[in-house]
This record gives sequence, structure tokens and C-alpha cells, in this order.
Amino acid sequence: MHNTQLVQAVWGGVLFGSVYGLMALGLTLAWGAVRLLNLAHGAIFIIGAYAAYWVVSSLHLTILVALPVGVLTAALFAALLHALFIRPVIGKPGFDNATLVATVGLSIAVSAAALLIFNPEYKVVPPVVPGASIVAGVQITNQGLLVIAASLALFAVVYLFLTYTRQGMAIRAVSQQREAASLMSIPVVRTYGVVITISGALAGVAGVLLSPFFFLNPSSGFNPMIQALIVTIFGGLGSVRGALVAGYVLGLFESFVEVYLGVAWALPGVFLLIIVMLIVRPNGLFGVGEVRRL
Amino acid sequence: MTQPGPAGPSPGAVADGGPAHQVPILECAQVSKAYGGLLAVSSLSFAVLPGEVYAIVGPNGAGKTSLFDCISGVSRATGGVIRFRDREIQGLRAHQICRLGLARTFQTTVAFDSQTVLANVLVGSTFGREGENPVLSFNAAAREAALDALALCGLGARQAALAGQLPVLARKRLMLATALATRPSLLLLDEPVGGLNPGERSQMIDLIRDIARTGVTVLMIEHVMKAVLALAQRILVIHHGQEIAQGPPQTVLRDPRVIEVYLGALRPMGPDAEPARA
Amino acid sequence: MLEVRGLAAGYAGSEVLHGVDLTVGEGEGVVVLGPNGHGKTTLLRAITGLVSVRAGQVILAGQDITRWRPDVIAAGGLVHIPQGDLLFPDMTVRENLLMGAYSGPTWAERRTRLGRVYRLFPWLEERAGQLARTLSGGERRMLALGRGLMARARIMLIDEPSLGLAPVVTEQIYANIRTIKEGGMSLLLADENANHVAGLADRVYLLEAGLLVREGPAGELLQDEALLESYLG
Amino acid sequence: MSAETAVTPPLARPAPNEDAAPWRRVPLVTVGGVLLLGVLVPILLERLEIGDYLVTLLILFFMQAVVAQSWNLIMGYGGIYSFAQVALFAVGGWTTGVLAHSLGWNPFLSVLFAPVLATAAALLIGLPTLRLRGTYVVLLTLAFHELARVFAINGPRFISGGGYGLVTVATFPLGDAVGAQRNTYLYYLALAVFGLATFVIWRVIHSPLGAAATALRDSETYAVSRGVNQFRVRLILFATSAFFTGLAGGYMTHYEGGISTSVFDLSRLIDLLAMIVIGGWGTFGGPILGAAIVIGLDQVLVGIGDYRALAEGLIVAVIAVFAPRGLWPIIRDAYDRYLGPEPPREAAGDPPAETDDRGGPTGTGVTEGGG
Repeated sequence: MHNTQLVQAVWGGVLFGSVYGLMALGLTLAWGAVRLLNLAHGAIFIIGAYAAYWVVSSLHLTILVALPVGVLTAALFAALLHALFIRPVIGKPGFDNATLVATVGLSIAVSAAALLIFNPEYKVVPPVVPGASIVAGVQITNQGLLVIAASLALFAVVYLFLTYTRQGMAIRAVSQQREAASLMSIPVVRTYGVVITISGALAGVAGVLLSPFFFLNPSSGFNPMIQALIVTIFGGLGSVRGALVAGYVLGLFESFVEVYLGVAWALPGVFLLIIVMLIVRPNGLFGVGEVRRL
Repeated sequence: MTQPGPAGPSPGAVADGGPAHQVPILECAQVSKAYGGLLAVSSLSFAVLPGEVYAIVGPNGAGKTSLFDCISGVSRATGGVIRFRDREIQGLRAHQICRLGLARTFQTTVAFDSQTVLANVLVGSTFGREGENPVLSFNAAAREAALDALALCGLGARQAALAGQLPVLARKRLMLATALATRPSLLLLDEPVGGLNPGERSQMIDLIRDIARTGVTVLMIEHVMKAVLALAQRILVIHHGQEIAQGPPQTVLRDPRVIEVYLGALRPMGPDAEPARA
Repeated sequence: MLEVRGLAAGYAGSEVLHGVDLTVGEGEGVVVLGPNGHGKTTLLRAITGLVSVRAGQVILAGQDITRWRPDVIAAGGLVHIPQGDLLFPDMTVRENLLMGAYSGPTWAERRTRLGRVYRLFPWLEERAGQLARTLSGGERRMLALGRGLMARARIMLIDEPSLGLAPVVTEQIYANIRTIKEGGMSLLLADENANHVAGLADRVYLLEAGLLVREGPAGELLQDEALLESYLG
Repeated sequence: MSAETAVTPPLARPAPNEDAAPWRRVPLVTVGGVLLLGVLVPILLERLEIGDYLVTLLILFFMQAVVAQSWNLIMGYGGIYSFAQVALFAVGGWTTGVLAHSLGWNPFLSVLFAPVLATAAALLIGLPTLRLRGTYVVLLTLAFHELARVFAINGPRFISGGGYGLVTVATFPLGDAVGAQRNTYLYYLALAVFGLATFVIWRVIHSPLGAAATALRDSETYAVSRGVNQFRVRLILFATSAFFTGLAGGYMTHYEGGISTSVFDLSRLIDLLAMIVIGGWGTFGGPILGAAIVIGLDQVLVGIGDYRALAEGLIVAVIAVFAPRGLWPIIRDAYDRYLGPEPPREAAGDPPAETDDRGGPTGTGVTEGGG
């Protein structure tokens, strides 16, 4: 019955692909629009997850309420991050340096805070859609289906938003020529805030939807951060389409390696794939250079 | 092709319009450069003779800087052959080309902003020459070359200033000094008088003339005709990456195609700014 | 329409403008002439808030906009076409134009404004889907002008429209600027090149080393050859 | 036969301005004084009853300062955003741990292999990453950190020691010295490592290699056009930094009698980053000063337990944004203004002014593309 393996590999690949895509979307948006390498993206991910967990476990409300709360909390934190640590250095020469180091510092502070508030044990965030079904011997969870749907939907929403709406075009304008954008009466600083808040909300969605798959603990933001970074760069820095495709390429690759070669080879496999990719196409799939526009 | 004679200050070549038999120091044959479909440089061919000042003229966006990027190795030509002192260089990396004796300046004035003027020039004199580059100490030859370059560019007294805080003209001189510190035999100047006012412009023209007098061959990009006429023995006019005319300035500026495309309403041979017509 | 009093401005460490007074009347065409590097661009960028103003005042239609942010000034009707166009390279011609009409009320009527700009620059409509970075020098300048016209402008500042263009193309650009002026738009032009502004300028200022040294009606100043020769080098 | 266009200007050659030069002669008195102080400290501290505690603190300071200086060398001076420093420290630690523990080598011999293998690992990571722009180096080095951590936890038994690292590694055999006496010997060993590292890093920063690395940081395209071989310079810098990081890792393994997989925790990364950022990014004295402050802070904050990481994370974030030059430049400028012996200008620590903000973190400075 080798096709069970095949179905498992494909299902795993599509699921992983959506998971990685969902995590990378916020990071890609932040990098593409405002050239912010947000290493606190993983921290915002767990903020969303912990907020949802807190609503479910302390307020005893359903996950359907916890999801929006989680997303809003994450978005709020991102807005705060913008106001306190990004705004003062916009347009300054040391922007890259300061934001990189500041986001690393904040991600540590967040995981330390989580440790203090929620203690180190693993927490369980209930899935939004429980239950699963067996197809050709492979367990297809409903939450998995939701994640795939959510990932595709959010990619579409973000893509359409950037391409057709007034605010979306303004974000692209700011990312390409900051000074000219302000001459077009586009409030540059507020646009930075909008982008970073949206990217925070996306991290929050990923946090709440994906936590049922991973156990939630104060440092469980680190791995998604690495995977989001890999997908973002693999897809071409700042290219929304690139992140979507790269997510599925990496997801399928990892899933097939896991099914056919064994779990231990998953991470080294991905690592080698990145090295090969970076040498062959240093600007990523869709990247046209370090400065990839959306 | 024998190795050309010493490209030292051979009096003959500089004076007249470049004798025919002279072996060129730089030769470009059908050089092209495309950026994703947009052909910035389309099969340009020209040659620069040792010791002369050769200018490439054309409006912005005509592909001049792309040509310089290909010659200096900053980016790779998508077609054609570039020979420097009888050796093909279009495949080499920028640092290799510099060490062969070809140094360039940039259109946007750039410097190692966090370092002093002396440190800036020392980078050129230490790493810009062929041969083993020292790792742990600055050898005497490197120090002397740096100080000579500073003296020639009039920066001898400002060694301790931070490059990032220099005014525009001084930064342009510094960029020139770091190039000279590599003791080049061919110097590529990308709009040396761009962004300068008339006073500063004539200072820069005199400086370039002094440099050419030391025997260094100069290949210059410029669209300020005043500087081109003052310095160049031969010019190449390009538009949209294509050659329109080539030769001594006097004949080229009378070429109808040049007038039609480039000079438009300006009287040929006229000074840069024409008195207003009614 | 626009009044500048005792404006001093510059970049970190070096002051470029040392007290400039200048006025642009309703529907008037004013040109600031001066050699390269003497502060023409700094003057325009100081007026639209891109460069910090050290001293002096900028008044737009009676309102003091000296300390306002560039985007607020732009929303107030002061449109600045910057030196070197500063287009959005990876956005299409149409998207660049739409960004010109970003501010609130104008966005609502963007389609009608787009139609007007297409009538003035017909080939812009043919290239609507093309990325700005693939345009030639002259085409970029026209797109920049078109983008400025999309906004509800009370006054337009244009920085060196002839910069880097082959003279043949420059003729077309100035012709377009003339039609804009004939539409009743007040204009403040910064230029190094005197011979194109004849039909445009009602008044001319001469700027040298950050100071306005001469001011007068265009006809009289532009004829004064010796004056031009000394300034434009 | 390269054409010898001797640039013989009619002008007189100006004398080099020592203050402006990247090379710097440190007066022997200062070096001698510092060394003497270092040697005397344990003897003085013995009299205090908390002396032994202070000596162990100093040993910790020496090792942390070595790693912080090494990381600052590539990130602050070279503009290479690598997050592999902790992993290289671990490679050093595990090398000597395995050699001493599994093969029974004498620690003094095995510790020498720690820097060698760490440098080899650095060259391995360096080959693919150093051709790439800043963002990719962050990714690849973070991935290497993760790979090393996973390997250390569930690698073969003699490496992972069942997932907790090597717990019973022989310490330095110092005859029968014990207690404070042994601590003093360990102190001198640590001082030697710290002294060697500091001296080499000072020499590198004030050498052509250092000038080339900073040139690449300020503007990669401009430096390459002046003959700087970007790959070679960055690889040597990366290897030098890894050498001393590995050496410190090796020393700590034998000092603590083992190395645990907790070395990979993020808190270690933030400690080091805090030292560089608080001390002074891209300056010589910054990481040393930063190491002293962070270790001092740790002792003071030990009371607040888990809040330490929280406090440190926030402090790093605040200083990175609001005081990017860190404390060292402030102290150095004050020192120059009032005491004056030290030359006024060191390679300025503040982040370079990027002429073109499109470049990656290392800032390419010059626009590519059509002219």
C-alpha cells in the first residue's frame, strides 16, 4: 500500500506548505514594504497563541472568540513595536542595524515574559475545527484543512489588497520611493505603522491556528521564526507570490524527505536545500535582487 | 599583439589626435549590457590610446554608467569583448581588474564614511596594486602612494577628517585620490564635474589635466560640454546605448546626427548655456 | 499664492540657503535660475518640508506651512515634481498616476482626473500597463508631470524639468508645462537652463550661493546676456 | 611587465598624520600597566574573603569578553550579520570535551583542538554565506545554530550524552592545587586567553585587513573597486573570530567540567548581543566594557531570577534604537577631552551612513543598474 505513503507525503507537504506560507506572509510583507527584518515575528506569533490560550483557559470562552482576541493582541503588540522602536529610526542610516538588534532583544523579552506569566509547561490551544477523517489510511485533520484554506485565503486577500486598494498601493509606493510617496501626500510614518500592524496580525493568525499542531511554550516562537525566514528568503525577499510558492516547495520537500528518508533528515535536508538555492539563485525564486518590491 | 610600450608619459601620443599605429590601452568590441530586456548598452565598439583623454558624451540614461560598470567589473557585460592592455577582462571580478591598473570613480560620490581621509586612500594604495597584499602592516610603498595621491588631489592637510563629513567637492577629490593611490595606468572618471558650481568645476578640470599630464590615460563620462571640450582629445557620442559618432570634438560636434539627437537647439561649438533666443 | 520670507535651510552641518524671500502670485509663472549646486533644489525641498527649515517662514495661500510634514503640505495643494522624477519604478504608469491622487477627496474623482491627464499626454494611456522603470528619460519626465497633475494642485513646484534630457525632448516637456500654465496653474520652476523658460516665466529670480541676488520681470532679465553668462558658467 | 607609471608629483609628499592613520602604536606603558594589574589582581583579592568569588567572576568576564569581541569583530567591524557565534563556541567546547572525555586526552592538549575545529566549522559556514548579502547570512548562520543544537541534543551518545551534553569532562590537571590556589591558576590561564585574543583583535582592527573589512562594511562595491578581495577578507575575519570563540568554548568546557546543550539557549545569544550593543557596536573597547557591565548586571539582578532575560532584552532593544553608538564612544570621547593621551580618533563606532538605503544590512552604498 505504498500510495498511503504518497498521500501522506502530499498531505504533509500541502499542510506544511500552508503552515510555512502563513508564517512567512507577515514577515515578507514587513520586509518588502518597509525593509524591516522583523526577528520578533516569532515572538508576535506566540503572543497571539498565548492570548488565545488565556481566553480559552481562563475566561473559558470558545476558540471562536479566542481567535480574534489572539489576532488583535498580536496586532496591538506590533503597533506598539512600531511606535516605540521603528518610528524613531525611519529614514535614518542605522535603520537596518537598529531594527535587527531591537527585534532580537524584544523577542527574548517576550519569551521571558511568557515564561513568567504562563510558566514553562507546554500549553494546548484547542483547534478551531476539531475532528479528522481518514483518507487512504492517512489522517486528514479538519484543522489542517482550515489552515490550508486560511493560508490561501490570506495570501489572496493580501495580494488583492496590495494590488488594487488605495492603502495597498500606498504601501507599495512607500516601499519603492519613500520621499516621492510623501510628496504624493502619503503619510509615510503612518504607512509603516499600518504595514507592521498588519504583519503582526498575520503572525497572530498563524499563532492561533498553528499552535494546536505544535505544543505552545515560551520559546516555541523560535522555530516558526526560522522557517518563516527560510520561506521569505527562498521566495525572494519581499515577494508575496514568492513566499506562497516557496512555502509549498519547502513544505513538499520536507514532507517527502520525512516520509521517504525519515524524520531525522528533515531539518538537515531543508538546510542543504537552502544552501544550494542561495548559491544557484541568490535572490530567491522571485527575487530580483536584495530590493525586491511587492 | 605584443605587449604595448610603457604607457608612461609618452609625449607623442598626448599631443596630436592620437596616431593610428599606437596600440590601444583599452579596447571595447561590441560590448552590450541588458537589464532584464532593457538594453542599456548595445554593441559599443571603441578604443582608447595610452596617455590620451577620451570622453564619452550623452544625456542621462544613455547607458554610460552601465558601460563603466562592465569595464570595471562591478557588473558583467552581457555581450562583447573588453581588452585592457591586451588582456580580456570582461570576465574578471572588480578587485582583479583594479589590481591590473584600472581604477574608476562613481557618479554618486561615495567614500568609506566611517574612516578618515588617510585611511580611505590607504585602502586603495594597499589593495589596489598587483602583487601580495599585506595583511598585518601597511608597507612603505602603500603609505607613500597614499600620501602622493593626497598631495596631488590637494587633501594633504585634511588627512584626519572623517570622509562622511566632507563637503561634495572634497569627497570627489577623495574618491579621485583613492583611485590614484592604486597607481592606475587607466583612470575611469564618471561625471567628474557633475553637481559642482562653475568655480569648483574649473578646479576639477585643472586637477584632471594635472593627472593626465602624469601619464595616466583618462576615460571620462561627462555631459557638461565645457569640461569635455577643455580636456578630451577624442570623444564618443552615444544615445540610448548606441554609438552616434566618434572622433576629435571639433569634427564630432558638427556631425548632423549628433546635433539632431543630442545638441538640439544649441548652436554647435557654442558654450554650454546659450543666450536666450527671443 | 506662495510666499517665502527669510528662509534658511540646509543639511547636517552645512547651511545652503541663507535667508531667501520669494513670492508666487495667483496663476503666475516664476522661475528660479542659478548654477548647479547653489541651493535651487534645496529651496524647493525646504518649501515642501523634505529639508528642515532653520529660519524663516513658508506661507501657502495665507497659511503658515513652515513646520508641516511633506504629506500634509502636499495634501494642502502644493505639488512638487522632484528633481530626477522619483517615480515608483516597479509600479505601472497608471498606478504611478493614481498615487498622485492619493489624498482623500481627490481619490474619489480619480477616474475623471486620469481622463484629463490622458488627454494632455495621450501616449501615457497607451503605456498605462507598463512598469515605470522601463520608460525612457523623456517619458519618465512626462509621467512625473502627469502624476503631479492628478492632485488638486493650487501651485506646482517643478525642479529642473530639462535635467538629463536630450534637448529635442526638452522642447516637448517645456511645451507641456506651458499648456499647464495656460490652464491657470501657478508655477515655481527651478532651472539651470535659461533658454527654455522664455514663454513660461512672468518673473525670474537669480539664485547664487544660497541667496537671491536679482529679481525682475522675465523679459528684462533674460535679455541680459552678460548676467546669464556669469551665472550659468 | 606592469607599466610603472610612477606618480611623481611635483608637490612635496606630506607627512602622514598619525592620528588619522588606521595603524596605531599603543604606548608600551599602557600595555605593561594593564598586564601587571591583571597579574596582581588575584594576589590582592586573596586577602578579601569574597576574593575567590571575585576571581571566578573575572574568569567568566574574560571568556565572555573574548566571545563578545570576536563577534563584534565580524558584525561590528566587518558588517557580517552572523548568528553562528554561540554554535562556534559549542563546536570548540564539544571538540575538547569529546577528545578529553571519550579519548582520554590531556585537557591541555585537547583544548588546542577546540579553536582549530571551530575555525574549520567557520570556514565551512563561511564558504556559502560570505558571498551573500546580510539577510542571507543571518538566515544561514541561524540555521547552522539550529542544526548544531539538534545534532548536539540527539546526535550519537558520545556527543549528546543522552541529550544533556557532556557532563563529566576532565578539568585542567593542575597538580594537587585545590580551592583558591587552583582558581588562581585557572585565572592566569583565562587571562592568557583573554590577553591573546584582545591583542590579536587589536592588531587585526588596526591592520590593512581591518581597514578592508570596515571598507566593505561602509560600501561593498566601492571597496571591491579599490582591489579589496571581499571573499578573502571576510573569510579571514570569520576564521579569526571563530578561532578565539572556539578557544573560549574549549576553556569553559574544562573549567566547568562539562558542556550542556543549554549553551544553545537564546538567552546566551542575547547576553552576547547585549554586551556588544551596550558596550559599543563596531568599536574596540565596546565589547570588553559591555561584558563587564552585563556580568555586573547579572550579579545585581540575580535576585530577580527570570526577570533578568526580560530586562536584558528590553535594555538591548532600547539602546539599539536610542543610543546606537553604545557607551564606549561616550567614555572614550570624555577620556580624550579631559585626559587626552589617547589619540582623538578611533574608527568611529556609529553605524555607517548608507548613501543608498536600498542596500542590504551591509549597505552596498552604490547603485547598480542602468546609467
